[in-house]
Amino acid sequence: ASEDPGRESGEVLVLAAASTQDVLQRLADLLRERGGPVMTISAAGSNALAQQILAGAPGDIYLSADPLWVQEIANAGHAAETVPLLGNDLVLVVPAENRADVREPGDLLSDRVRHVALAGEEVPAGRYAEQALRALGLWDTLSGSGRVVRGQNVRLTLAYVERGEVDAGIVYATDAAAAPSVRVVHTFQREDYPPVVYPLVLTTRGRDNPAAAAVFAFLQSPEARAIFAEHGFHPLAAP
Amino acid sequence: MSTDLLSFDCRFQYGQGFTLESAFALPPGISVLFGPSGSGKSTCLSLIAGLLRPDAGAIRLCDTTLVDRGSGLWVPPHRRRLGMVFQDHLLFPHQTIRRNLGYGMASRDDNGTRLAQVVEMLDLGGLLDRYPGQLSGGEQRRVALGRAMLSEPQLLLMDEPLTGLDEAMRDRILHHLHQAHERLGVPMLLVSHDQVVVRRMAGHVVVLEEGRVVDQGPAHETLDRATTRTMASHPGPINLLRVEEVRRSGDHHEGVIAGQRFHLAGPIAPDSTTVYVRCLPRDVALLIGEVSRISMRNHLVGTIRDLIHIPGDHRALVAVDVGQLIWVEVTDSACRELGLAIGVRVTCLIKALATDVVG
Amino acid sequence: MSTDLLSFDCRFQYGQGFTLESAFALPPGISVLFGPSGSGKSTCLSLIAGLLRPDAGAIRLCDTTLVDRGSGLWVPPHRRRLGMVFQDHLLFPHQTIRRNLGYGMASRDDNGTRLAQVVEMLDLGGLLDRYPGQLSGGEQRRVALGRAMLSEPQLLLMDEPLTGLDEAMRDRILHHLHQAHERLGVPMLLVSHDQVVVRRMAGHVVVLEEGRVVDQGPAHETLDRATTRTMASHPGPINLLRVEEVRRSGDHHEGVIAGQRFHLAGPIAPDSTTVYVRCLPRDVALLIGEVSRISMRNHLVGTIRDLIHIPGDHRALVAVDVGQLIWVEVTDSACRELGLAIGVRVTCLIKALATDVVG
Amino acid sequence: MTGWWLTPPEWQAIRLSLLVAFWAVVIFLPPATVLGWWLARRDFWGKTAVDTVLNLPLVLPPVVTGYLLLVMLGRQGVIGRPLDQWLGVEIVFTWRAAALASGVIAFPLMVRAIRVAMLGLDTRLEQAALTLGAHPVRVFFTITLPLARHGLIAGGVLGFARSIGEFGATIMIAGSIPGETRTMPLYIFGIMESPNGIARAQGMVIVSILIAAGALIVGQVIENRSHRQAGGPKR
Amino acid sequence: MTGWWLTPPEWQAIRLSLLVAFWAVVIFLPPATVLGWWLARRDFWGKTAVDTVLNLPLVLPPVVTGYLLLVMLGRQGVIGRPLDQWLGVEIVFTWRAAALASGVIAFPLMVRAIRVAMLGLDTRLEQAALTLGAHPVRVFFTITLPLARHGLIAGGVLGFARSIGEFGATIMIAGSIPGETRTMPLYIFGIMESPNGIARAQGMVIVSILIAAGALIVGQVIENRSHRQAGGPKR
Ligand SMILES: Nc1ncnc2c1ncn2[C@@H]1O[C@H](COP(=O)(O)OP(=O)(O)OP(=O)(O)O)[C@@H](O)[C@H]1O
Ligand SMILES: Nc1ncnc2c1ncn2[C@@H]1O[C@H](COP(=O)(O)OP(=O)(O)OP(=O)(O)O)[C@@H](O)[C@H]1O
Ligand SMILES: [Mg+2]
Ligand SMILES: [Mg+2]
Repeated sequence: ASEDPGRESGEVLVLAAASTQDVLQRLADLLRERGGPVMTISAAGSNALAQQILAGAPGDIYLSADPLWVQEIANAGHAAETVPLLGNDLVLVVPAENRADVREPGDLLSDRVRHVALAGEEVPAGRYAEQALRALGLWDTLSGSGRVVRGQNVRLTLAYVERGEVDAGIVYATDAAAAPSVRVVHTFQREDYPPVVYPLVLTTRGRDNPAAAAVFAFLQSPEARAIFAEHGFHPLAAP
Repeated sequence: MSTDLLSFDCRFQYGQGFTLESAFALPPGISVLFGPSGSGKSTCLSLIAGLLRPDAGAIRLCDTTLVDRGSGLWVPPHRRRLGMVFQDHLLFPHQTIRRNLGYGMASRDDNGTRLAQVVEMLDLGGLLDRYPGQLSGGEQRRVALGRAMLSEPQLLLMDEPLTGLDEAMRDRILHHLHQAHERLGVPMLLVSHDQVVVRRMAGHVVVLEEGRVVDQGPAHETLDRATTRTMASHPGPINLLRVEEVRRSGDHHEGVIAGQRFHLAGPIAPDSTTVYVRCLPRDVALLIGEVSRISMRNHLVGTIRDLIHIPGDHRALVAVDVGQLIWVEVTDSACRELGLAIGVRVTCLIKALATDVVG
Repeated sequence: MSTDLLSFDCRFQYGQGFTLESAFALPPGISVLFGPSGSGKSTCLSLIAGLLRPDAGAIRLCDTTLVDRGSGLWVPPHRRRLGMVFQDHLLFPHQTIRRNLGYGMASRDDNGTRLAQVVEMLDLGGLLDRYPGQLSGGEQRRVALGRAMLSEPQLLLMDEPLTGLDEAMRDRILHHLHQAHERLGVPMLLVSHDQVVVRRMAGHVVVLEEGRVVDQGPAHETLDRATTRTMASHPGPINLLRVEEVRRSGDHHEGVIAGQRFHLAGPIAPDSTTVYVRCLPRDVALLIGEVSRISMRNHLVGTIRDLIHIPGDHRALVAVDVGQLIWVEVTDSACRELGLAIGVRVTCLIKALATDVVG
Repeated sequence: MTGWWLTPPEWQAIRLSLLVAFWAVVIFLPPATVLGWWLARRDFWGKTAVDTVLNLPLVLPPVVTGYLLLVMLGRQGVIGRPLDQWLGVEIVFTWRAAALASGVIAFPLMVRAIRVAMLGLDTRLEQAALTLGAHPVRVFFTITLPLARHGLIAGGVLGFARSIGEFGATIMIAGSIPGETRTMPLYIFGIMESPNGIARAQGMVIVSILIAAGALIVGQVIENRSHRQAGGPKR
Repeated sequence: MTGWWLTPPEWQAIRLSLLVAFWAVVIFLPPATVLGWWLARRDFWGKTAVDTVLNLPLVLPPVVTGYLLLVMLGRQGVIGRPLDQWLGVEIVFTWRAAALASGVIAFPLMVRAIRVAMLGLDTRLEQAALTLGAHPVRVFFTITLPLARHGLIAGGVLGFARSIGEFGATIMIAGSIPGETRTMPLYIFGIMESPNGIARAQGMVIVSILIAAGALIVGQVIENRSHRQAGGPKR
């Protein structure tokens, strides 16, 4: 074990939003097979990762699920370079058996529905879901009905749906795809909520690590984008 | 069998160690377990109280079988209605003395008078609102005694209830225990090393040694035999005489023992007026009648207070009261020939050289 | 002042409760703290050992000041080099007896011989590898004593070191303590309620009552005065006589006390051959010489063993040995006129009606 | 410190946390006491198994514990389904679920504290009580428990504090519903997801600290009161 | 149960968890012992303040504790900056940080267990040792500690178990770096994010349980051995 795993030569520490862990691991394996730099992935919530960067923790690359946190570290001078890398869709999911018979967002107000799960108010998925429902004119009634349950993050929200504890939930398409036991019944219109953006950041510490620059570039390469797309993300156009 | 208060016949072993294997029966009244330290007295009480389970045997109290390993019968300790005074008190440290005393008291039949009586008897008046940690050793012992008495037991088991108390208090409590026994008829079984207590209290004595009953019977005879036994197995008593008014007289010192002249040998600190002299019982001879001319210089006249034949040993130990008590060892035949008996006046002859000045 | 072994002059109060306010000085040698239960003896020892801090005053051992509230001086307990035997032993429950005994032993100057000596003396041979929880009460006390002795103290403080031990063991330990004192010159301060122990051991006695020193001085005189004091303040001794060979004789019963006839009054269980009779000292009269015709039926002849003048009370208590000891209360003037003194032969006259058959 | 004047949702979270922690202790301390006593006193076959199961909430990440609770108590769960179908009682997503989660997580701590106290206890005092004719149940309540009071107090304080801080299992089984299950940790965790969250959480963190101090003071006061009884240097 | 044959990353996580928990206990148990003793014995002004600070990791959600540690130990932090500048040591994101986080989180539990044991102890035994000429330090090690052994054992077991399960503070200050800081709870958290995660986590959950059982057995064995000394019905 080294003092500073991120800066060992040829090693790149990628701080990744938990939901991107699997796809990044696949890319890391690919890179290693080619004899490229070794990507070490430390996955956690976007906020925890940002706090770590703010505290000066080693970390060359930050793939965040929350642009607000990216703004925050940029303001603090920790971001050397930022690109919006990925996008995602919000979907309405229901448990496999769908006993409340939810087919579209409007059904969320039906009497059959006891609980609806959303991600937390402060995480992007929660914020956006709220805005999407507002755009559909459902939010005020729904939130007044007391049937909204906030899972902390998307994964937890999804777990409620998977277990059938709630009758429906709103999550990212990528997460829904990773949970075989839930059914996607509706994909929200992208116009109804701000675009979901996963920014990719090269930190100031990463700037001094030549291998990090290579990884930073690799993650934006068409090859990487194709793999991201396979996992359900929308690769965003390079600026 | 049915007239016995308690019949005890048990075997019990601590792990691989000490084994108690004893059988005895107690008549109603006050009985004492007597025996040297470590002979199994407390173990007996624990077995009777149900705090230990015998490996074999049975214990019966009046008509109730408390435990019988043969039939598997077992009365748990809280149903035995036995009051126990533990050797180390075991007062409840978190309760006031008042609550300690009242713990075993069936509340229905009491409006404070029994508590008040016991408090009065044991002189615990000012202590009721204190905690056990704030009492002296003797006070704790008295509380333990009171607590057991107040639980209205069918049999009171007391492990050295009076040690550590001053004589006045001891006498007073003895008196009250006697009274309690007479008035309420509470039978008692107590452990004591104190012959005064035993002789005063007990009707029946059971003598334990190394886990076995070596003797039992009415108190006085049994205790006399017990003393004998101890002396037979033990180096025996050593006389320690107090000599007062010591002064120089020619080439030696002399002093006074209970009014009688006593010659001393050996060096003596110049300013001592009182010294102690040690001599062995076998170095003392006895004489009846007038003192003849004899080389033994010290003649102390006294009355025989006690006479103990040591069985199988053809010896006897004679206690002569010359103002102080002197133990003398004589042969059985000498004893017969001189007609020694309790109350006979004799003269003790002690060679000054056989004595040992202590200080 | 400088020839004293220990000088003690302290005030100490438990919270708002008991106050000890005592001053005494001990000469080298063996001293005893004597006094009724709760009089502050253990408290004194705790103050000397440094387990309590006096509110005021000072304690000096030889030339060392252990504590002086005036100057603020304080020697912590572990530097006082005092061995203490606690009233409740306080053996370390997690250590074997061997380790308990060795705890205070400075390891450098020992290759096991001192330990072996103490083990031999206290008869702890088979117990060394056990834990304190596996010992009897008396065994625990002996270990506590041994542990303190092995710590090579400058002064050995012992809180009732010999209670709960049988007489043989007690005598043996007394003997050894004496020896230890002589050989090694270890001074000792012990608490005991046992007059036998005190009279045999002590050179100096300090008598405490309710936290105050009421008397101190050489052992025998002090103890005699102490007994007197107790008797003055106390209901006094109660005679309990053992009457043997009881049989019916006309309208009353009679029996024998130490060879002398004794008449009994009151109902007696038909099958008793031995009974106890209680009478108060003031109900007994004394006679010198021949018994004249008198209505008192019981005449017991004996020798005066002890005579205690109760100060300020014009009374005296006389102990007459008639085979058993009888306490008799007489006026001082009667005492003078009859010429009563220790050793005088007298006859005790007891009214049968004044007696009380116990059982 | 922007959030010194607490907002209504914050007050709600505080009230809820206190409620949840209170019930977690009240419900779980009694069984913890019995179990602590049992584990301290009895040696039985399978003791380690019992001990292991009871300590699982300590070894497993709280989210896993929460997940297991969800599996058992959820609408589809072995316990939750009959409750839901026969009694119409729903536990998941209620404050009761939060209390349950907190209690389960704190349970091993309570048991341990009590067990330690029971182990330090002189069982001969209980024997003495038995010889005075007290039924074993009375002995337990009048002798054993008071003598193990340090453990009970510690168990209560630990359990309460742990409940006040419990996050992982609670969010799993109770969700984060404002006013119903959003306790202080959930509230804090929630706003810490946003970049200005730390500043906004400060008020709540301070309240947490004050509550902890309050609980500790209460524990200390009870302890001191009972400690005074021990008296001076004697036992 | 797909993951019965554990994969190398899983073995890595197990090894790391054991390492982290071991060091958390080894480093934090001694100060916890001293503090537990101090809090049990001394009454001093500000005792409640000390007690509160020490119990913060219990009341605060672990993420907050982790955040506070991160702020202190990061390169910009009051402790992290001098460490980095003068010694060139960086703690954040190393297994040492994980051990530290686990230790801090488990610390109040250890202190409490020891404190309870110390409160149940008869201080007169220590006085007896003093009169035998033993220096207070020797008394502490030969009398106080052995008599409070139940508390020490419980503190060790609790601390170890809590460390094995620690997630929130660890991920905050140590990240989740495979082979370096990805302990079992972090690993479980990681795979729960991915498809079929719950099922794949089962192997690790079972290992956690086995480790807990192991720790409890070790504690029990030590306890039994020391308990045998108490002997029969006497003290
Ligand atoms: N911790 C305490 N708090 C309050 N009072 C106490 C405390 N310890 C002892 N006392 C009181 O102080 C007095 C003296 O106690 P101490 O133990 O010195 O007596 P003692 O002479 O040794 O008696 P004993 O022969 O019964 O052991 C007693 O009346 C006792 O009740
Ligand atoms: N728990 C135990 N384990 C092993 N041996 C024990 C245990 N308790 C007592 N013993 C041993 O059993 C014997 C009898 O003990 P017991 O306590 O009955 O003696 P005792 O007659 O009451 O003595 P004492 O007068 O000293 O109190 C002793 O030799 C003691 O060492
Ligand atoms: Mg005994
Ligand atoms: Mg005392």
